[in-house]
This record gives sequence, C-alpha cells and structure tokens, in this order.
Amino acid sequence: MNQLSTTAQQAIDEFQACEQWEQRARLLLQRGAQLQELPQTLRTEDNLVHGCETRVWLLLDREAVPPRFQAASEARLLRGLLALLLLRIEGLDAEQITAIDVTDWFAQLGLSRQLSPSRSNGLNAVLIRMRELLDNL
Amino acid sequence: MNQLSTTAQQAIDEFQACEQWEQRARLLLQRGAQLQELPQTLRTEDNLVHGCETRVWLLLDREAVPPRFQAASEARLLRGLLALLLLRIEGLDAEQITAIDVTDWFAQLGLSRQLSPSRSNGLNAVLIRMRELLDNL
Amino acid sequence: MFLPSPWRQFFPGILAFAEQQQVWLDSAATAQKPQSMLDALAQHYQQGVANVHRAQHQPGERATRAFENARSSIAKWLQADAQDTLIFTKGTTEGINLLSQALAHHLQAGDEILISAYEHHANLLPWQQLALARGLILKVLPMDTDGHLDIDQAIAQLSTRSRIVAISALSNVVGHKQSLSALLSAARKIGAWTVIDGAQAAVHERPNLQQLDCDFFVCSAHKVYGPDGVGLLFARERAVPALRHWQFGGEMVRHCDYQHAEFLPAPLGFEPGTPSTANIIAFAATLEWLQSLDSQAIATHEAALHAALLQGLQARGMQIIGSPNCALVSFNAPQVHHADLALLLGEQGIAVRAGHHCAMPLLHSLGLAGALRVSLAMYNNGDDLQRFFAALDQALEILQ
Amino acid sequence: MFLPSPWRQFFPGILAFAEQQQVWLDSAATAQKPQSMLDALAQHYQQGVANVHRAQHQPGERATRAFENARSSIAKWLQADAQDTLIFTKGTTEGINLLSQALAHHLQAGDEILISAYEHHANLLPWQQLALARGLILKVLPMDTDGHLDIDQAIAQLSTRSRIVAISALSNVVGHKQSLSALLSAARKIGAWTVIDGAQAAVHERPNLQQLDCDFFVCSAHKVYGPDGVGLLFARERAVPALRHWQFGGEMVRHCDYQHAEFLPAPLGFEPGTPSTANIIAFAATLEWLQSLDSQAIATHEAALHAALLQGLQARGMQIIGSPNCALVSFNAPQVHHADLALLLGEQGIAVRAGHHCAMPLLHSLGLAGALRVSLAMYNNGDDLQRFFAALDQALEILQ
Ligand SMILES: Cc1ncc(COP(=O)(O)O)c(C=O)c1O
Ligand SMILES: Cc1ncc(COP(=O)(O)O)c(C=O)c1O
Repeated sequence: MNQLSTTAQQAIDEFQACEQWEQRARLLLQRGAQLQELPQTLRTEDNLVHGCETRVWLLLDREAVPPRFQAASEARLLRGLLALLLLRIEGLDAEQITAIDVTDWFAQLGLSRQLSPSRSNGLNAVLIRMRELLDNL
Repeated sequence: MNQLSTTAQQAIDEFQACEQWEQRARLLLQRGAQLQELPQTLRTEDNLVHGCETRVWLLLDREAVPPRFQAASEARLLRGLLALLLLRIEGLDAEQITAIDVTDWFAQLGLSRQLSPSRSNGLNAVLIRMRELLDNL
Repeated sequence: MFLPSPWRQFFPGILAFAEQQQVWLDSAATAQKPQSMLDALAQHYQQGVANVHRAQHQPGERATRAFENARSSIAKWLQADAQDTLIFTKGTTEGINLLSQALAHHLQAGDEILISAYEHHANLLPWQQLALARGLILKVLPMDTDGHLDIDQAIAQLSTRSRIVAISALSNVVGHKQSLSALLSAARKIGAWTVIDGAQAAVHERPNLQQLDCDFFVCSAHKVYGPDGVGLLFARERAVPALRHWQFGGEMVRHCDYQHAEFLPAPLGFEPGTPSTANIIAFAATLEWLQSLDSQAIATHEAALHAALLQGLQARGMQIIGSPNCALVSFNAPQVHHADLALLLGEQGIAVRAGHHCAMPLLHSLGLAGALRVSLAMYNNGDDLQRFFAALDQALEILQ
Repeated sequence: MFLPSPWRQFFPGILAFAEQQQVWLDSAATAQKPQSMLDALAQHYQQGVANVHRAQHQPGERATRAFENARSSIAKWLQADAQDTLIFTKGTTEGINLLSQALAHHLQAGDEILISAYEHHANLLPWQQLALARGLILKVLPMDTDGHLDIDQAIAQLSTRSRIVAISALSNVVGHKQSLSALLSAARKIGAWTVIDGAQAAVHERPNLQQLDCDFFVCSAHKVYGPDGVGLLFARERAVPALRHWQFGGEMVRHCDYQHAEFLPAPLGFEPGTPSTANIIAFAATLEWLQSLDSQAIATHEAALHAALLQGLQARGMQIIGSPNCALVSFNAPQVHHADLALLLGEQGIAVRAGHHCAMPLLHSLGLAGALRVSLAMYNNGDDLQRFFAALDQALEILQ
C-alpha cells in the first residue's frame, strides 16, 4: 500500500463529507467534467474496453515515466469514476499501480457500489484492462 | 361399461379377499402361471411392446371373432397382470374393449399401483399397443 | 396515483424489496415469485425426491405422476391441443437453439430464415449462426414508424425459399403486442415453419395455441412468475416430425448398443438426462395459481399502470422508443446518457434496466447507444410509479 | 446392524419417507436434499430475485455477486485452479453434449473417441452420434473380470488418431472407483482430450481437480444433494480454448449486428440465456454445508454400509455384477427376473432401481436383461439395510 497523494486525500475528504447520494453524484459529475478530454482520433476500437455496456476508452502512454493512463467515457458519472481512478494512480509506477487496493479506494470514497460485479458499469473491466496494459509494458 | 364376466367377477372376489400384499403377489404369480405360453417363434421384434423395460410381447389374432389377444412376458408378476387384463377383455368385441375402464378394473383388484406411469412396468404401454392393434383391425 | 395491486401481497420478494426501499420495475428481465411457487418447490423437496419415468418404487411413481401432470397442466395453460407436444427446456434461449439445430437438416444453401428487426439476441443469434454455417439467408423484417413489425412488408418478403419465420409476439424493447396472424398464415401457405418467441408475451396474456397458428412456441418460466432454469417448447402435432434429435443421453433412448441407437419420439426423445423435476412441478403450480386469479382484472390493472407510465414519461418530454402498448416502455432523456440516468435511479432504489436489452442491432439501427426500460407486472402499483417518477425528476435535475 | 447416520436428521425427504415406511436406496439416481439446500433456495426467492451480470440496480448487483460467489465456491469445492473455468450446465448429460459439439470441429473422419464398456448412456450416446455423423471411430475399452476398466488394455488401445478419451470415474452399475491417472497421462501424452464423467463419483469423494489430470470434468447437482436442473462442466485452462461456442443468445455476446456476432470467452460465452440462478446459488450452499461436515466420518460410514450390503447379498447367494467397492451394488437373484424382485421390494416400501440403468450395452454384453441396484448415501443407516434384507428375503420366498 502506498501513501495517498495530497489530491487523493482531498478527494476522500470531499466525498466523505457528503451526507447524501445527491451530493456525491454532483461531486462525481464535477470530477468527470475535469477529466482530460480524449480526442476523437484516440477513441478507436482498439482502445475500447471490452466488457462494459457503456463505451469506455483506455490508453496507456508508453513513453511517459511513470506510466500515464488516459480514459474517456460517454457517460458523465462514469467519467467521474474514471477521474477518481486516475487520480489514485497518478505518479505511481507500474508495480505500485498493480499493488493498490482499488476496492479500498472506492470504499473510502463511499463509492463501493460502483465497483459492481455486473458488466453494465465498466469499472471492473477498466481495472482488468489497466492490468493488461501494464503487463504488456 | 360392460357387465363383468363370471370369471372376471371371481378374480375380483379373490383379489379383494387378500389382506396382505403377499397374498396378492402369490395370486398374481398363480394367474401368471396360467397364462397361455407364447411360442418362441412369436416372440419377435415386431410383437414386442415398446416402452417397457421388461420385455412384453403382444399379438392380436386377426382371424378370431371376437378379437383375441395373446401376451407374454419374461417377468412372472407382469405375466399375472397380463393374464388379468386378458381375462377382462375375453369375449368382448373391439369396440367394447376400447370402452372398458382398465384403471377401474385394476383398482377393483387392488392393483392400481401396477398401472404406474413409469416405463419400468409395461402395463400402460401394453394398453396403448392394444388400442393400436385394434385400430388397425 | 391510486393504483393498488391486490396481488402484491402474494409476492414475498416484492415485500422484501419494499422493506429495503427498492422498487422493482424490471420484471421483463425476470419476475418475482408468488408464495405458491415457493411452497410447491419446498413441498416437493421436503416430501422426498425421486427420478421420473424409470422406477418401480413408490417415490418414483409419485414423482413421475407429478411430473407428467405438470406437463399436462402446462399444456392446458397454453391451451394446446391434446395431440401437440410440450418439451421442457432450460428456457427460451435453449428452446430456440434446439429448434435451430433440430430443423437444420431441412435447410439448404440459399434457403431463407426470416426474423424481425426487434428480436432479442435469443431469437436472432441461433438463426444467424445457422445461416452463417450453412449459407442461408437471414432476412430481417423491417419495422414501421411506430416501431412495430410492418406486416405487409413482412408478407411481401416471403418467398419460395423461405423456410423459417421466427418472431417475438412482444418485443422486450418496444413493448408492443404484435398481431401476427396474417403473417403466420402467409408463412404457412408457402410451407415455412413458424416460431413464436413468447418470452415477453406469455406473462401478460395467457397463450392460446389453438388460436395462434404457429408451429412452435417458446417461453421461460422465470418471466412468468415461475422458477429459474425451466422453459418450454411447444410443438404442434404437424410440426413435431420435422424435429431431429439434438442431444443424447439417458431417458430418451428406445434401444442402443455401443455403435447404434434408436430414440424415443418427442417429448421424451428431446429431454435427455435427468429433468429439472422440482422446477417443472413448481412451474405448473405457479401457472395453476395464476389461473385461479381474475385474469381480466390483472390485464386491466397492468393496462392502467402502463398508461400512467407512458403518460408520465411523455409529460416529462422523454424520448420513447416506438409506440408501446403493453408491459413496458423504453426511453431516453434528451441529452442524457442512459447509464447516468440508470445509475442515479439505482442510487434511489429504482430497479429499471438500462443498456441494449440484448437487442444490440435494434438499438444500433435506431441510432441509440442504449435506453432505459421500465417494465411492469401484476404486483406493481401506483406507488411504484410515483416513486419512479420522483426519482426520475431528481436524477434529471442533477444531470441537467 | 447398528450403523446410525448422524446426518440423517438434516434430510427432510428421508424423514418424510420414513413416515411413509419408505426406504430410499436409490441415491445413485438422485439424492435427497439437506435442509440447508432448501433454506438457500427459499431465501433466495424470498428476498427478491434479479437477473445477473447486466443490471445497474442493487438487486441485480446482489444477484450477480451471489451468482459469481457461487461459481467461485463451487470451483473451490472442485479444488480447481484459479485459471480453470467452470461452466454451468443443466446436468452431466448437457455437459457431455456440450463437449461433443464444442470439440467437434477438431475431429476428422478416422479419428478415434475412446470410452469404457461401462459408460452411462450420457457418456456414450453423444460420442456415438458424433462418430456416426462424422465417420469417427468409437472404441470401447474393455473391462477385466472384476468389471473394472482394464487400464493396460485401455492404454494399449490409444493411437495417434485418438482425440478424446471419455470415462466415468465411478460406474453407476459396477460401483467401482477407477484409478484413472495412468490412462489420463497416457492420453495426454498423445494429445487426446480427456473427459471425466463424475456424475456418480462426485458425491462420494470430493473431486480434486488439481490431482485428477483431466481436461474436462462434468457432474450433476442433483446427485450431490443439490437442486434439480443444474450441473457443471469444469474445463482446465489449457483446454478452454479448444471449445467452440455451441449455443447462442443473450448474456454471451460481445458485440453483434444482424448478420454477424462476436462472443464472450468461457464461462459466459457458454452460458447463453438467463441462468438457473436460484439453483446455482442453492447448489453452492449445499456444497458449503457438505464441506462443513466431517468428510472422513462420512466416508467411513458409507464404507461400512457398503461392506454390510455386499456381505448380506453375498451371504444370500446373489449374483453380483463385478467387484464393487463404493456406493452401490448391482445384482440379480438366481433364476429370478429383476422386475419381479423389484416389484415385490417396491410393495414393501424399498426403493431400489431395477433395469438396465441407462447402460444397455453393458448389461447386454454381460448377458443380462437387467439387474437390481442398491445405492447408498450418507443418510442411509443400518436400519435401512436391515429392512432391505428382510424385504429381499420375503420377496425371494414368494418368488422361489
Ligand atoms: C455415470 C453417470 N453419468 C451420467 C449420468 C447422467 O446424469 P444426469 O441425468 O444428471 O444428466 C448419470 C446419472 O444417471 C450417471 O450415473
Ligand atoms: C423477447 C425475448 N426473447 C428471449 C429471451 C430470452 O429468455 P431466457 O433468457 O429466459 O432464455 C428474452 C429474455 O430476456 C426476451 O425478452
């Protein structure tokens, strides 16, 4: 387990302060809006994450050190979840990324339910794809 | 419904007098022993009744008036049941045979359970085959 | 919205959901079970089980009788003729796969299979894969502007090469009861086999297979308030001989040696292996219970719910798929991704379905990435709809 | 014969039979269910059902979690590797039919499939019919004088054309646990796929699929104290890619349009349609309960019952098929037709099986029209055997 970055800790504080789902939803939307746009040219079939009904694209910038992921989704709340995921792994190297406990991360944010085992929300599929991309580094 | 023949009525009296399954079983064995032997030459594939695990042969003598069935089985108790079935239809014409309530007949004998819906005991299959043979008369 | 359901009390699952503040509006996916189903299942297991069709012992005879009584009872529910055949399957999907395999030997390259544009994957993919394997032509019958099957166009598509016409009686996306009789008789006239996917329709109107002139009809127990893992394939007397044995094992053999075998005719010849006895018996019990209710009252109640649902969605400017007239409505909110809306409805305890509804090609042809679907059953009531609309308003407020 | 079963009390079916003076000695056909199974089933239905894998709502997530937990839990019971795959089926029969279809494209005319002489129809007919359709050779591996598979002979029969070796781990007629490891590794060496029919074996010894070096393993829940209508197909990691998709429908699609489709890999790609969720969850609960018991004590108890059964039959001069060492004994009384004996045992409330036991070719090759089979489970006790023997003596007295 690595230390949380300051921004990650801030996110936790922010989400934990929410008392209602509405506030959490609005925060998620805000986070999603801040996610860096992925240009249409990168929204390719190859970059599509299989296994989620909502389309999600995930790229690993292989040049960057430490590795840098980019992600996008058509759904705004999922975009928020992706932003939080990227926030958690920012600055970590491949090994560290593989080691982090994502379940715990979302639990701390009060978003455990979003790591659903079903395929509709692709967050689990995104995690699997991340590991694959890192394995092929 | 036709009147029961005297011999049929005797069978009912005999079986109804049984208080225990052993007595009924012994009576069945006796009845089976009295069933006319079917020569090996008639125990053909064609005369085999499909749908029972125990082999049963059934023939309709097309010349006889009224129609006359012959039956055989390797199992002795089933032979007894066949004998009782033939006893019930003895002397009846095709139409009368089709009209009789076989379930009721075996119920009166206290042998309802032997008309089982399963295929192991072929009595139900024998009935179906009888009707087929009569239909093709 | 005062639309109470007098039948709600019979569904423990619905009562449990209510305690958890969950509103079940996803019955088109799977329906909750009445207490009678649970009782039948428990009773069957508790009294001791036995295999059917084979045993000389009393438990075996009791099981066989119960099993075959269930078959007759379900056939009666279908209003089938005594000469027709009822084959038990795992569900609609297996029933259609069975047909696509058991009829395959009749088909030759260039022959046509016709389906509608709104078929569920279960009534698309088995035919599509058969077509790909055998060089057949899969014709997709178009919808009209209401999202209904265009019957005139459909009939015009029939040709002398048409061998199978396979259509849903009620689409799980559009929610529209199709009148199929003209198409069915046209198909029959040219000698094509007709297959009705009754997965969605069966629960909203008791099938009448003397009236519905198809060769085959399939549905799933779990969508008709019955247990999981059982379905049925009805085959009309005239069509049964067309079926070739498709799977092999115990219970379906007339005679065999190591190198050859002869099989029993349908239904047993198409039910290899130990059947799902307990579930089949519980399914029959479910349908018997269902028939003990006032079907007219249920239909009226469901229609009132459906009208209220449709009206509420229209009043809110939702984009509705087609012109649904039964059981369900699929829709999108303008400018809102269906997944966002579904997530916020989920947060509020509203169980509706979102996505492509196992009808990817349909959604794609409508230019949609997905849609939400609200589906109804006899246990739903006005409160359920009110809670749904409140949650919808709330979600839209957040998302807009 | 003092052999009490401490587990009898957990089986309501056995207790119900006892009240009706019925002795259940036909567990090889189907096993009675423990209360834990009934509870799991009832609880699942009562709390409200939902479809798995697809929904964004909480009931759907709960169902998905329970379903996939059941899969993991059953895989653990099988002692499978994390990389191996568990596919849910309707039962053993469907599992073997799946394999015979999903492997078919690898086979060419002249290739060989090997089975033993004692296979159940379920592990004979799918291969036989495939062989007939494709011009393959079905080799039947012989038994030795004890009615056991002759392993040396079996290995000698392997050739470079051998593609599939499919064998029961425990025959439902002979009741002998086969040691298969030598055959399995020889088959593997020449590149044949190995299939184990575990339908009878699984309930008497927990499978260990890390030790048993086969590619595929199948069994049925209903014979392992589980619910009706569920089975499993285990596929080892190395063998999974050999399987081609065999049935099509919802839940198994990656992407499709009207004319083409791409499918998910195993397991989901091999589980089209709505799964038998409730039954699968109840099956996992059954196995968890089973694992909470003292397996050594159960094995000892069953062995003691088996020894007493064998001894009693031998003492009465019964003609026993082979040298059974587990779970069941098949036999005939000299000069007595098995159907007569079965009928009189049935009259006395003894539930044993009589007939060909879905192994017609085996019985035929032994020159038998049929046989009786007494089979045991953990809930049987010395009393059951005593009642059986008393009834046997009585029946023989009448028949002799
Ligand atoms: C050895 C063996 N294989 C296969 C089967 C078939 O199992 P099921 O009928 O559950 O599919 C049985 C059950 O009778 C069996 O004993
Ligand atoms: C129209 C239609 N056909 C077929 C199916 C498949 O049914 P099952 O999954 O029970 O096999 C469904 C269910 O989703 C459906 O709605």
